[in-house]
Amino acid sequence: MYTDVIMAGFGGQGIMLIGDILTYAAMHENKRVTYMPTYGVEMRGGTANCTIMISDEEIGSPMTGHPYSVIVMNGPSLVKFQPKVRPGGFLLVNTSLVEATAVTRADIDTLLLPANDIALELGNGKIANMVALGGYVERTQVVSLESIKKTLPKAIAERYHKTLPINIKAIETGAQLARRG
Amino acid sequence: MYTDVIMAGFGGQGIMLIGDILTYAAMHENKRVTYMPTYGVEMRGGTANCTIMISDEEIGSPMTGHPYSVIVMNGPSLVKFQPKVRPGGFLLVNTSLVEATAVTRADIDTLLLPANDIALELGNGKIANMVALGGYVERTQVVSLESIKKTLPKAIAERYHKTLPINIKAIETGAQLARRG
Amino acid sequence: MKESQLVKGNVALAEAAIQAGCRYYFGYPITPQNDIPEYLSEHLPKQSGVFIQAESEIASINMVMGAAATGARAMTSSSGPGISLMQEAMSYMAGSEIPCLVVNVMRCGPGLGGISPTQGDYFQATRGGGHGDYYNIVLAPASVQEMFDLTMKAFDLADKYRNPAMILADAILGQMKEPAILEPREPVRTSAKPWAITGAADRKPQYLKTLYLSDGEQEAHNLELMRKYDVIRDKEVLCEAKNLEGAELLVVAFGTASRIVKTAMNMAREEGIRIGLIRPITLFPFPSKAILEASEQIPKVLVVEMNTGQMLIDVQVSAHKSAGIFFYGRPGGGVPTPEEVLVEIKRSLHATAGIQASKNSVG
Amino acid sequence: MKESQLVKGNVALAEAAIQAGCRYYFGYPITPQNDIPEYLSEHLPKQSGVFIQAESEIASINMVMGAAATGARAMTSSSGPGISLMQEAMSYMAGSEIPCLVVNVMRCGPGLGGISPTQGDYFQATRGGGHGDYYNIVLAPASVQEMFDLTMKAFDLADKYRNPAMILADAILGQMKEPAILEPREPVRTSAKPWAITGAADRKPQYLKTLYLSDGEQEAHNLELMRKYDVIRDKEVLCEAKNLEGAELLVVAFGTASRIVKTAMNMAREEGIRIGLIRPITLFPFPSKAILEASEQIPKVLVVEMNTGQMLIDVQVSAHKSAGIFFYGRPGGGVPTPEEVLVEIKRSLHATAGIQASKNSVG
Amino acid sequence: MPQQVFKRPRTLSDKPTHFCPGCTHGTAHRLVAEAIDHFGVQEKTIGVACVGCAVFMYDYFNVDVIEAPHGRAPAVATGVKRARPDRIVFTYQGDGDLAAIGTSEIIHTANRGENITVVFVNNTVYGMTGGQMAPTTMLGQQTTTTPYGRDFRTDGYPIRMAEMLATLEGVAYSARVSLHNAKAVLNAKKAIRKAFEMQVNEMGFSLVEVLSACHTNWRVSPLEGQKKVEEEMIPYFPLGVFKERTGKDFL
Amino acid sequence: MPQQVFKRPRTLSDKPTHFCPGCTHGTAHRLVAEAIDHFGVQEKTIGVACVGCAVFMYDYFNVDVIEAPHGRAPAVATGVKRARPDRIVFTYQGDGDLAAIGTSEIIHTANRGENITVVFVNNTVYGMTGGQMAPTTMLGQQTTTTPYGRDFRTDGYPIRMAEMLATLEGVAYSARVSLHNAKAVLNAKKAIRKAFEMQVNEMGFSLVEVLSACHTNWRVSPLEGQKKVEEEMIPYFPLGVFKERTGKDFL
Amino acid sequence: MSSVTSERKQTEAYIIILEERCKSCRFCVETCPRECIVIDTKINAQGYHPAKFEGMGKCTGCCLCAEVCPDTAIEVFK
Amino acid sequence: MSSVTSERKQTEAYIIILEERCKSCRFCVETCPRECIVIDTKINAQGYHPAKFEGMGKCTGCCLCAEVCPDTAIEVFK
Ligand SMILES: Cc1ncc(C[n+]2csc(CCOP(=O)(O)OP(=O)(O)O)c2C)c(N)n1
Ligand SMILES: Cc1ncc(C[n+]2csc(CCOP(=O)(O)OP(=O)(O)O)c2C)c(N)n1
Ligand code: SF4
Ligand code: SF4
Ligand code: SF4
Ligand code: SF4
Ligand code: SF4
Ligand code: SF4
Ligand SMILES: [Mg+2]
Ligand SMILES: [Mg+2]
Repeated sequence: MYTDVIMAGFGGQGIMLIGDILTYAAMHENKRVTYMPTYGVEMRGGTANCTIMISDEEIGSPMTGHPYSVIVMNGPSLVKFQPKVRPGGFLLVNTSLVEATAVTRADIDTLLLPANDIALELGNGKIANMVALGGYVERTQVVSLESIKKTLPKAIAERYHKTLPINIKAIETGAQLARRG
Repeated sequence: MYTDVIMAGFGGQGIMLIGDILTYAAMHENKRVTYMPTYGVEMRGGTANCTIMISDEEIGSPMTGHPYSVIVMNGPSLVKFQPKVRPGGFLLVNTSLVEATAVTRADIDTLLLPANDIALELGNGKIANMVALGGYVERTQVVSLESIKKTLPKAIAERYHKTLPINIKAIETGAQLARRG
Repeated sequence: MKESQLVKGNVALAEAAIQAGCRYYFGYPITPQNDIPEYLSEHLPKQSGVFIQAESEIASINMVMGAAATGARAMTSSSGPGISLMQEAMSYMAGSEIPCLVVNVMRCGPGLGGISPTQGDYFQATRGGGHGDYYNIVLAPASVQEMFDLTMKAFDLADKYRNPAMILADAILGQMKEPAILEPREPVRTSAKPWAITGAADRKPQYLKTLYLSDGEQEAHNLELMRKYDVIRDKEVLCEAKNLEGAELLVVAFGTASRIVKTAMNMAREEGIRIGLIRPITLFPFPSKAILEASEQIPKVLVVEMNTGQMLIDVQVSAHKSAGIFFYGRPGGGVPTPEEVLVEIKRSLHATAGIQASKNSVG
Repeated sequence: MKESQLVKGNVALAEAAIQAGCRYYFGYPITPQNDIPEYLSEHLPKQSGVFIQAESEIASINMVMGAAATGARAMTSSSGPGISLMQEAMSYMAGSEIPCLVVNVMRCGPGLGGISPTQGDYFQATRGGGHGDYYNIVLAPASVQEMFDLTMKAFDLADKYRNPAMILADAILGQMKEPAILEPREPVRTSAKPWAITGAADRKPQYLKTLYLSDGEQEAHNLELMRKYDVIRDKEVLCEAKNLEGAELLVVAFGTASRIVKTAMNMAREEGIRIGLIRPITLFPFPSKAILEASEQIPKVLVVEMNTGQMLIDVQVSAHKSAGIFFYGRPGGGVPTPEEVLVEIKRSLHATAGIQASKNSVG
Repeated sequence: MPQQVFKRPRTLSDKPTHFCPGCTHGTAHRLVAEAIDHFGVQEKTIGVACVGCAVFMYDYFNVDVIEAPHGRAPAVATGVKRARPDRIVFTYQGDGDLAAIGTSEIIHTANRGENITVVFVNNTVYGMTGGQMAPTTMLGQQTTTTPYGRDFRTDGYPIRMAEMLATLEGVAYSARVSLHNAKAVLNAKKAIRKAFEMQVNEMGFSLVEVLSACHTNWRVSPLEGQKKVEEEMIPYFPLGVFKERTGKDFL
Repeated sequence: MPQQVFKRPRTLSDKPTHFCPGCTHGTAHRLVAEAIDHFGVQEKTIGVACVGCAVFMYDYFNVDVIEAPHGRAPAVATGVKRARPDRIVFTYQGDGDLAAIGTSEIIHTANRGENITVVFVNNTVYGMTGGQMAPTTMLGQQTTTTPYGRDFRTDGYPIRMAEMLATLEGVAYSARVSLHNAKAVLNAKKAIRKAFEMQVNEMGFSLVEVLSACHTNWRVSPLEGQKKVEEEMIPYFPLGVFKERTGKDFL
Repeated sequence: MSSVTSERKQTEAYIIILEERCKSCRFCVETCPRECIVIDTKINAQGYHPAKFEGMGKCTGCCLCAEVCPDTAIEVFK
Repeated sequence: MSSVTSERKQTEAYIIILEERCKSCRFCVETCPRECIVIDTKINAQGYHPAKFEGMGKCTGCCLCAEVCPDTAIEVFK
């Protein structure tokens, strides 16, 4: 078993956090993992993204030009990453910030989620990332939702643990919509 | 034709100057020449020396560990250079500042000149170097005394040209003593 | 044994320094290694250690020199431009035989360059870098675990040989998170340092210096250093050899490039192509012997680097005369993909033996 | 034609700079090259030029960068420790393609070292020196006349390729006096510099920079630089070849070492031994082809350097596979004597072909 | 018909900046561009970019620009100005750039009285690299490398560069301004203009230290950042003119 | 029976120095050794040698010594002192070393208030390398790189380091003394002792600038050199104490 | 240009906010003495809620908003 | 140690000049208030004419000569 995913959006959208959560969940399922974030000036003003690889065997390159999956949280990220998804791969797009019409690849599985709107509905605009994570995990089944929930406290700093319930809620909502979508 | 000479003494004894003079004289006689002085911190407090090579052909290395001739103007220089003179070579020692008994090489030609004393006799303690130069040129015949005198004005800065006569006098005296010696 | 943790390469390295007994860090911020000073500024004070953010890289490395001269383990970390600024002092430390650790999480050059992963500082790291005849001990990790392990090793080697050691990493290794066990593999060696400058109580005053002005002194010193480097070459080579048996092609790659090669090797295996890998872990000393021996058996060698061909020359000099040597490199933050490497593997296999070193750089 | 003058190497170099149209000198004192700033501080003002003694080598090279960025010919000079401090900025200049001249009158290292003649900075000079993938154009004079001639040449090459050029000399070449003709061999080329930063009148604003952050930009830039270096390698190699015809042994040596070799060659000739010499005049680009061709004919190659073996590796990679390669070097200001070189010549001739590279260093 | 009374200065390009929202680097850029416009010297101005958040100067100023290595802008500017004394040369540097790694270059450039203008943006941190301590970080201030707050015993004291440089003979003008509100901006505008005027009149080295918020790294909102500048920075870094040469009395 | 009332301090080795005749580096060395003797700290003193005529410090002081790269002695001393705060650490630097290439290091070391002592010998030239201009060269002074005399328009102004450093918070003691006659030497002795006392009492950074002749490079006799110090240097570089911390008021 | 008077009379002055440049720092909002500026609910392409001019008739053209705008997103007309 | 009095009485004080250390700078000669020191005509091994004490009975042991000697070539006894 091997898969990878690139998650991308504005700095501040919590991209790195959902990357971390996925990585912990995969570790929990005894997979080998690598997690590669963007860093440095790239983060300022521009987009932030991270690449996660999950495998049963030793992982070679921790970066890829042809990801199996991509989560796109804003417009610039769609421009950058839509063309890179492997044929047959998976693309999740946050249509709250991205024009759905810009999603043009027909050779891949796509999931359009208005993540910010959903988040706002759930009462916290900042958890759009969790909505997306839920959608991704549900659709790809790369790890179980159970593992995600179990390892969530590891990835989220302790002082924010009071937000765990709302985060779980968002993940579940994302997953639910993915099942429907 | 090829020869070389190392001239050595205290900084301030005018070693570099007589090296320059010899080099100019050799150039005047259409020889190839190189002139290599000591430099930098080596000059401070310690001894100063220079190496001159004179040849009819292209000169390779401008330094030598086995000089044909050495002019020694002070004690430390004798210690350093006496052992290096090539067998059959020539060693000129300023016995005004060096114990004559320290001159021990028997396999070379030696000339002992109390250069400072002679210079004082000539009325200028600073021209001991010229006395030594005269002795060296006379004994080795590497260039003619004529060439030395002719090129002297080139090597000595113009503002000192009034000292030319006394310098020439010192060179001649050295040469004379070398003839006798 | 400690549990395996998900940790950033830079953090694993910083934690290794603490566990290796390093209590003195002096550094100046630069991407992509800022996690190192940030981690240490938080954790060193808890260990009664000293963290100083110096006013520059030059000050940093000279503070390292001062602290290390007292016998303490000391380090700095930086990237390209900052490492260039440290060359004078690193030359001094090699000359006065003061051990230390310098970490270079490489960024692109020349100049300010980008911060993408790259390996363009191989020459600088392995050729001394500063002026004069000397070498750094250079270790090239290829995983977060090795960021930890080799950092501990680097302190040991530095002390053992009284020589600067360098970790040569890149942004992937620094920024990537992987599970790693942050615990020493072997107990930390702490050696007596009678040469240290600690104040002349109960012994004669002593000094550490690099100025040699009397006849032959400097040369004697240089030759002594050379003898030391020869011992290091003899005793301290580390490399990973993989699938050499029966391979048609030998790939040589270090650090991040070697990981990409591994992915490409798997892809090749699936196509029935047998590839061997030598991954130099020490870049100085270079695993010349391993490469010579492997290339006696394997007729073709492909060097893969994230630069325009720097380790290449060491492979050329090391490999058996009969081996055909090929090169694939991408400089300036261009990370070769496993697919590209596979193409080069095939190209090398099909090329006639005549080509000695073809620089194929895909833009 | 001007008369031949007895002149110090450093002075010949400084005078060449003036004659090459260089009007901007920025430098910091260091032995054994102080005659250069001293001469220029006296003579540049007479030419309406600018001489600034900077507060450091770092300031010097950055001032050079600024002046050269306006299209003017500019230079600095230094030695070992100072040159090490310039590596960051030299990397920037290579990256932003700003031509300049940097003179390194080498001193011993590592560290402060001695000031005797030595060649320990070959690696630093020829491998870029600073961080990242780049090269300096490196010229190695071997006489006072060449201190003059190659300095003029260096300015031309720097401008032609928009790249830093370096004169790599040593204390003998800098301090020695020899007769020399201080007159250009060819007319000084002055090229238009449309890239120069002069103020944006009558054109769009432009810039010189080295920071490349968007995808692939830095890599493309690096590859472009590499193509430039390939052109330089192709077109600008200079070397002196002597007595290759029928030689039993090929000696490769540059700068001062080559002069000592010449004396040894004469001594050998007197003993009936036929020695050929290749003296690289450009160290980058290296005369690989000349060495390959010569070593196809001459079965043995002896490399003589005043270091512990740095150019050696370039000869090893260049020479024909069948050639046996030997090395003789003295580091740290130990100047090999012609007699010693002769001994090594004989030793190489008698050695079995099996030895690839024996480092013989006589203390 | 209403006329446009405030517009982008010619010298400022219309490329959107990469600065964080509310980062007053943007304001400082504009004021510099206005000064250049004011003296009508755009076509003969050469900018020297530092390494820091302002490194992309070449994207934002419609003048020729050369990028200097971190901290070395004053030395690069010296080279430029010596080669082209008829040009207007300025550097734009951060506090890490000017007061840490570039200490030596700024002091000696000032001391030589180089006829250049330095715009020095003091935001108490290394903005570009993620908010590490700068020489101007306030005592007690938490940064990514002073997690327990800056402690003078380990980290030294915040340096007042404008004052220190004012003590050097070569300096014609040294002032500190701020950008925390409209009035401050208007004062800053005057000071920056004055600094360029000094250069235009060949009076020697001029410097304006501009207090600026880096709220991203201070981890506050842009407005809170402005408040911190006013309430915390200004008391330690007083605004004012520390030196102003009036005649060519330096000759 | 007469008793010996003046003798070589224990901390000064009896190796003859390489200094030129009449070079007051020798005197400064002795005064430092006397101060170390005075506080009885020879066995725990670590010297940091600079590059300059004083580079051979390890030959002359009976203490442990580490050689620093040119200009970097304060940084090296910082490393030493941080690792061994119980040791007495001093640097001994020339004006090229401290005020030119080492500007950044001295300023930031002073600013951090490192508890070390700096002996700074200002002889207005680069002695070791043959008399080139230093940052402290007097206006009009001829050196091997200012053959027409130092001109502030090209070369800047002589920098007064003791005064500039005194402006930094971290500095506990900053003074300028001279060695041009016996009285000056006795004053210098006091200042150097005071500087070490500051360190012994953990008061922070202390510096003594020592005016010194380099008659070799000034091309005058030793006695003329002393006169020049008195008549030309002191008027520009006034003697005195520019900062003296009295209590531990820095805490 | 007429000088700004303190009297609150109807003016013709107005500003134009270059929406795509705006990063929503609120400086203009806080600065405007006539409270002519608010933050919009919409999001621009950069992902920010841009400032919006709502001061027709109130605005004096004093330019203070423009002076404090770090992104030169405001043009003032009078 | 008795304190130095200004009265010119015979004293027992004297100095020893370590001849081989002396570099003939003349500082002691110029400094001695009692003119006890002269420069010798002989040359030492370093090549200098060393200073010579000629002040027996004059010397007060004031140490000024020693204080100014850059080469620590003077020992004072009193
Ligand atoms: C030699 C070198 N060291 C370090 C860096 C990394 N670096 C880039 S910008 C910067 C500091 C930026 O801070 P500042 O100068 O205050 O500017 P700001 O971003 O705060 O405006 C540093 C340390 C570098 N590029 N080069
Ligand atoms: C990096 C570097 N640059 C230059 C030098 C050459 N150098 C040696 S000593 C010195 C200056 C000496 O002057 P100063 O510090 O005033 O000491 P002094 O000899 O006058 O006592 C210089 C420039 C060096 N050793 N290292
Ligand atoms: S990091 Fe700070 S200085 Fe840099 S752009 Fe953002 S707010 Fe401005
Ligand atoms: S050169 Fe000057 S500083 Fe150096 S020892 Fe001689 S007189 Fe003293
Ligand atoms: S110009 Fe003045 S009144 Fe008009 S919106 Fe701007 S700040 Fe308000
Ligand atoms: S000041 Fe400018 S960037 Fe800030 S909210 Fe107003 S218009 Fe937008
Ligand atoms: S001790 Fe005083 S009186 Fe005696 S010789 Fe010395 S200076 Fe003269
Ligand atoms: S002061 Fe010292 S060195 Fe100078 S002459 Fe007197 S004894 Fe000699
Ligand atoms: Mg800043
Ligand atoms: Mg000095």
